[in-house]
Amino acid sequence: MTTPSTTMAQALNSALRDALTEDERVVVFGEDVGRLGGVFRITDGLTAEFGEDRCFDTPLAEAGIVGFAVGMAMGGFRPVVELQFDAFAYPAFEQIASHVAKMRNRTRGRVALPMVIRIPYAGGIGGVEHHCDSSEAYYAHTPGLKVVTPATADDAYSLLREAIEDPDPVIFLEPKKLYWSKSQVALPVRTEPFGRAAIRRQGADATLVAYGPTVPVALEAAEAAVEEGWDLEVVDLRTIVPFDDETVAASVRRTGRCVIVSEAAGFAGVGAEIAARVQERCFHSLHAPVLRVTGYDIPYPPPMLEQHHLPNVDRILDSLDRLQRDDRPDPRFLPLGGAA
Amino acid sequence: MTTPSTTMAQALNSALRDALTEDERVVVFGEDVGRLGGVFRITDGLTAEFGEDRCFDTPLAEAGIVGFAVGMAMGGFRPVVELQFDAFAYPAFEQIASHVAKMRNRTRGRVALPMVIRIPYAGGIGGVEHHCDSSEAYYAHTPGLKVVTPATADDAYSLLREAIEDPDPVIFLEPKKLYWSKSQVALPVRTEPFGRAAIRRQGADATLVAYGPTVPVALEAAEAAVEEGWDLEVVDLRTIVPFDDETVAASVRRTGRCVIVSEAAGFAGVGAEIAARVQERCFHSLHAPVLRVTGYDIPYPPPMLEQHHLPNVDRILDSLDRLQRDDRPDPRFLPLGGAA
Amino acid sequence: MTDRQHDGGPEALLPSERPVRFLTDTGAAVRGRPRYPLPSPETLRRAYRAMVVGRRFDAQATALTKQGRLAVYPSSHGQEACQVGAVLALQDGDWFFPTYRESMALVTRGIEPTEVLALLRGDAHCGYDPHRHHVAPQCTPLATQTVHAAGLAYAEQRKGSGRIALACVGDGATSEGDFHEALNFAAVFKAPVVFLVQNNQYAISVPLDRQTAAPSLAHKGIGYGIRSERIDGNDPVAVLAVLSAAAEHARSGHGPFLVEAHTYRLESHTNADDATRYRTDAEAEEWRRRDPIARLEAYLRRRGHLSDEDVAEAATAAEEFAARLRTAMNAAPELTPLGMFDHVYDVPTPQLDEQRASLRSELEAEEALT
Amino acid sequence: MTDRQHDGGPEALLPSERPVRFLTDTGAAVRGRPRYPLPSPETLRRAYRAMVVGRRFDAQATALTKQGRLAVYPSSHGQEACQVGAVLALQDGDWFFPTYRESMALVTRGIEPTEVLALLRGDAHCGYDPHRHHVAPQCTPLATQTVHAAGLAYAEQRKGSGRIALACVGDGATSEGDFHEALNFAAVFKAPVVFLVQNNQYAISVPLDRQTAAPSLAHKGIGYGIRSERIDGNDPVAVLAVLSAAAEHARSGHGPFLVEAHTYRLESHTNADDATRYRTDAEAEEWRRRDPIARLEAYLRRRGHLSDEDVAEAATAAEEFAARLRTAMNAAPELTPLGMFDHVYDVPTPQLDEQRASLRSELEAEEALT
Ligand SMILES: Cc1ncc(C[n+]2csc(CCOP(=O)(O)OP(=O)(O)O)c2C)c(N)n1
Ligand SMILES: Cc1ncc(C[n+]2csc(CCOP(=O)(O)OP(=O)(O)O)c2C)c(N)n1
Ligand SMILES: [Mg+2]
Ligand SMILES: [Mg+2]
Repeated sequence: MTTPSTTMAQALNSALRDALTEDERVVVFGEDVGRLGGVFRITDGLTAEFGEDRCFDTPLAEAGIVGFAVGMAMGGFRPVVELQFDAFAYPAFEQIASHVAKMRNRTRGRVALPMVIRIPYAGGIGGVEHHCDSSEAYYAHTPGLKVVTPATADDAYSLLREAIEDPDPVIFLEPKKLYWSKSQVALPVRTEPFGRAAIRRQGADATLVAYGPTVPVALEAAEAAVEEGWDLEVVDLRTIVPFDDETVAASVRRTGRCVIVSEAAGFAGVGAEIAARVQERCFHSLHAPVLRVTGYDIPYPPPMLEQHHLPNVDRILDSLDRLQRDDRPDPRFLPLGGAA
Repeated sequence: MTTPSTTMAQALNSALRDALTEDERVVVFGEDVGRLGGVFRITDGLTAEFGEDRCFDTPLAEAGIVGFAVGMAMGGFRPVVELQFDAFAYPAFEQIASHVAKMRNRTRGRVALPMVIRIPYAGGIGGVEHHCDSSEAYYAHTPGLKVVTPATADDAYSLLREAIEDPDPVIFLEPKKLYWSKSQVALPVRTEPFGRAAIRRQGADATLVAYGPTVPVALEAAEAAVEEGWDLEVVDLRTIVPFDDETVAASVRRTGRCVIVSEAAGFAGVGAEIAARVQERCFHSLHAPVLRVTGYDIPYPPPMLEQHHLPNVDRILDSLDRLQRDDRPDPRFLPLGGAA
Repeated sequence: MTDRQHDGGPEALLPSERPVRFLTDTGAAVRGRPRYPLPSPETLRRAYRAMVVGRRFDAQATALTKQGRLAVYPSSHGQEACQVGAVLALQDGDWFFPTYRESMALVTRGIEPTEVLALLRGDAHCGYDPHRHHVAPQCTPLATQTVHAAGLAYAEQRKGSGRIALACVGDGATSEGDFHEALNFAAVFKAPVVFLVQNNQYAISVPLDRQTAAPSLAHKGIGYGIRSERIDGNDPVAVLAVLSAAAEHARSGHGPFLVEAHTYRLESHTNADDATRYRTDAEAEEWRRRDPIARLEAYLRRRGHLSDEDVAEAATAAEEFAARLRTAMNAAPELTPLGMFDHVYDVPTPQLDEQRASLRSELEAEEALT
Repeated sequence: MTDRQHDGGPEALLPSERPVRFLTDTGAAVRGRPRYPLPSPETLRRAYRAMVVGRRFDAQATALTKQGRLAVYPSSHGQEACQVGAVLALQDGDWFFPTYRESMALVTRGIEPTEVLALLRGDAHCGYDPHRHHVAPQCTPLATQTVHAAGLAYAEQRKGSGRIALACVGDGATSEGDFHEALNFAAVFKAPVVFLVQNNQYAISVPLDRQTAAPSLAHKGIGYGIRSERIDGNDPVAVLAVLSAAAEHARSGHGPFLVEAHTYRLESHTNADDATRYRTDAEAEEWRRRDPIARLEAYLRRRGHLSDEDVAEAATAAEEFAARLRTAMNAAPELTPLGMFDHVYDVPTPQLDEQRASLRSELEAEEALT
């Protein structure tokens, strides 16, 4: 029995289909998600299969979509909405920050909002401006939201199913450039739950922490680094909120070094949070500062320049040079001093 | 000659008045800024003095206010708009993130947007929900915006004047709870320019980094810490973007320890960025991890509970205990090992 | 309900040429055949009593701010007809979406006044159980709740519950983009929702003519294909008649309905505001003459539907209500700082558990000291 | 301009009962006295030529996507009357606020096609100088630029420049909150701005009846106190007549004007879209019969305003335009990666200088390798 090859887009489509089948409270809506099946075809065929009542187009207004979902969730449905691109979620920011994130807390648990906001995000597909933003930090900084971003097809399926089943609102960030990446997955599949990072590659010398679109880049860099004598561990966060301190800290305590790889502008991004947490928790195990390889602090550049903006293998390898392996005794041959 | 006592609110009002007087391109608008003088009276008297054309009320719509300001700035004016409270800036988020922040870059310098978005922000005044958010991270993470927050009356005046004169858009965050704090200032005054942090108190044992509403708390904590044998330095960032790496890093290299004090929810906040930068730049000078004293990762609580949420002197003092002064030789009496 | 609504032509969506009123300023019946059915005397008597109690409640709440028992209070004094009419036009299971100004409506709905006032006292963001009362949390981000109302109404329609939603919004809030999106979603999905704009002439200090250049706020409906009406919002009979018709319109599958009620807030925006900065006493005086309670009392008395005893009973009930409120608000609310960490998520994250534990030790340390 | 606009009654703000048209589908003059002045033959001849060139430009741009010279192209084939009419209705100093679909309008305005296409080729966010052409950057976040147009028009009014602004927006984008806020700000401030809604029946795949339940999009105007009109957007005479009247209305201090033009995009949303998924060929065929170029040609020829030579000249000009574009787009654009750090701020922050330096060494290292 060979496992079929599945793209992340197909896995997401299956997750929606299976959720719609299993739970009649689930409704899918947004711009162009109906007949067209979404501009990325993630909702392809759902209207045909489940009818207009379960998967439908809305007027073109993102605050409206999210606010309408809030109302439907209060009324017992489980809305899964699509906002078409990262920057086109911004019109819904007030609804997300002031209502979606806060409803459970402000009603002391009486009004829950089980809803999923799917957002195709980040760059690398030659999109024009406003179509490539890495907006995860805005959501991750807003208490009350869960923030999820898959890097593999099986996680895409499993995390989306879990997001839909979750009693809390979930911002589900789909790395656009991974939509068409294929892997061998037999669906349905359930991977680890929210809040557990995955070690995608084991290594002893340094930990690369990545999530969503940068996971494959980090893995590629780890392979390339072998030649330079580095044995790198790669951690895929999977969920930014809740954050898996345990896995990340354990890895860095083991390796003594950490580089975070993330596409977003670095300043005050999620990468900063990871760096801050890692040094708080692993200070005495660290042989070098925690470094970040991120997008620059610039508006996302035009398509023809994006390759220069995005974290790539070379840039990750360069960061290893700054991990000061040489100006200190090689930690692999010494007991770690003062490890926490 | 005694210097008069001035509140931050008065200093801001004077800054607006002086800017309106000196530059006829300056216009002030927003909700209730006209006849009422703003809910915090920051624009008090401006309509009476300069007329409806220079300071006026708008319809109640924040995206409209910011977008209208974009158009007026394109047309040669220098709009200074007020968004009434932190969470009520969120409806304008798309305009801010997708246009205000990006216009200069996307037009390759051809369209500048000299405009100021004033936002009374943060808590500590017993405001109900949605009136107390610390929203600086959203802006600081968005390249193209300058993010400024004064902690003293003279800075309030000087930074606001500079913001209005600046060729770039400035998010000007006014710590509500400091509006009525008084100090001896002779206006007009010009303090240090954007991008320079101020050392508000010199000390040798550890650096407290604060900005806006937490600066007075940090100073109070530093005084209280004397009793416990700590000589603390207090850095006031003044501008979050541009960030003054030089002053902050120099301070931490000197003291070897750093605690960041900020009101916002900690996760992926500006405090995380500061921690990440400090450990990147001062790793070999650090005797303990960089710590953060921040708001919790919860929606801002109801007024009667806010005292438990906000960083306070005790919590800062507690953090000092975690700076491991005792499990290591006291750095004040030893040369710093491996200082960068 | 008039025939006009199903006439076909788009003009049928426009509001009446003049605000609908059943009563003159002094409570006489307006001449001419009314275009909406007259509410029953029983309903009007209920409305009278609720307005008397509501006004007393409101005055008491304002007094509580002066004693420091309430942090802030946005009064709806002057808007009693709308506050009470909006609630009485609904059935029990229907949903009500209030703003911060609807405290009077919420007590009319039967929610405990202390629960209603929790937000403004400062001990909780929302003191009542929205699902129990079918009342959304009082909403401060303007117009945002109108979209929720559209979504909830659509959900009820999908469930076939026969329930509708009514969303309150102020004149100022109609300028927000969310109001536009709410009207549009409601219309496109034919959601059974009534939008009630209480046009009290001001958004804090900003008068209506700075808010809109439209002939009326009710003229916005046609741009969404929504049937609209404008009413004298200080005429309790008109409020009840039109809102009942609007509710019936929504309930019977005709989609949303927009009502603009002309009214006036007699107090400042909240106790923290100073209305003398932006309007004259004379203006308020004029509106005081259109007092909804006096008008309804005169009307009902004239028709023999209200006796001296009824009036006295309402006054007594109002005093008792206020007294109970005073007592209840004298008790300090129970505060549980550690509760801040509850309900951020269904199950707290490990990080929240850490933070909770750290606050717990702080509190224990403090306790040990005292 | 008709008298109707200054009539007083709010209904004067409503659009005509049927979309204004001067030409039948085949280009005959419509009977009856037109309510807007007829554009001059000279203007119509200019429009004809610009549409012919514009359509050829558009076809060439679509072809360039197939050759990989353009990353993406949203065609305005079918919308030539609006694209050209909107620009010709303006004076030189007036401001134009386009969406991503207005490439044809921008070349009509005289901007170099390579500059127009920079966004879609992917070498720059905006290839032209907005201040030089008085054309805002092509805008993708829907409806956001309508607010800018209101602000800019108000700025021009304040400066007494006599200039106006015209903002383009699609049928779908009218659902966004920003559109509502733009109309309202424009009306309240009496800003001289014309809003042109090109209702091409679809927002990507979503048809108009999912977008609105209104009698027409032009019926939105009255809700803001804005004079509104709807037109046959494939009738170049109607487009020019009504937009010129609208511009004159704005310029002469009467405030904003809203025009809804009924038209159709004959291609998919962009070359990346597949319109067969959501609409039929038959529908497109019907619209092809209302071809704006053929209609105007027929009309002008019949009146003797257009000769065979004129038609041939336009065709030649169009071919030359396309040829020049092909050549220009064959040259690879000059790319300066380090330029990414320019213009984030007027003066780069120290952090950006650091980041720039680090990219510079990367690039130098790469160069050294090759
Ligand atoms: C999005 C948003 N912007 C601004 C505010 C601040 N604010 C609170 S009430 C108010 C005026 C509202 O006026 P209106 O809608 O007429 O309601 P009223 O208070 O008159 O009942 C303003 C500006 C807010 N609460 N929400
Ligand atoms: C705020 C925002 N949301 C979503 C999108 C994605 N999007 C691009 S074009 C489009 C459809 C626009 O339709 P319409 O306004 O009718 O203009 P048309 O493309 O038909 O000219 C959508 C949904 C966007 N660009 N901006
Ligand atoms: Mg009002
Ligand atoms: Mg369209």
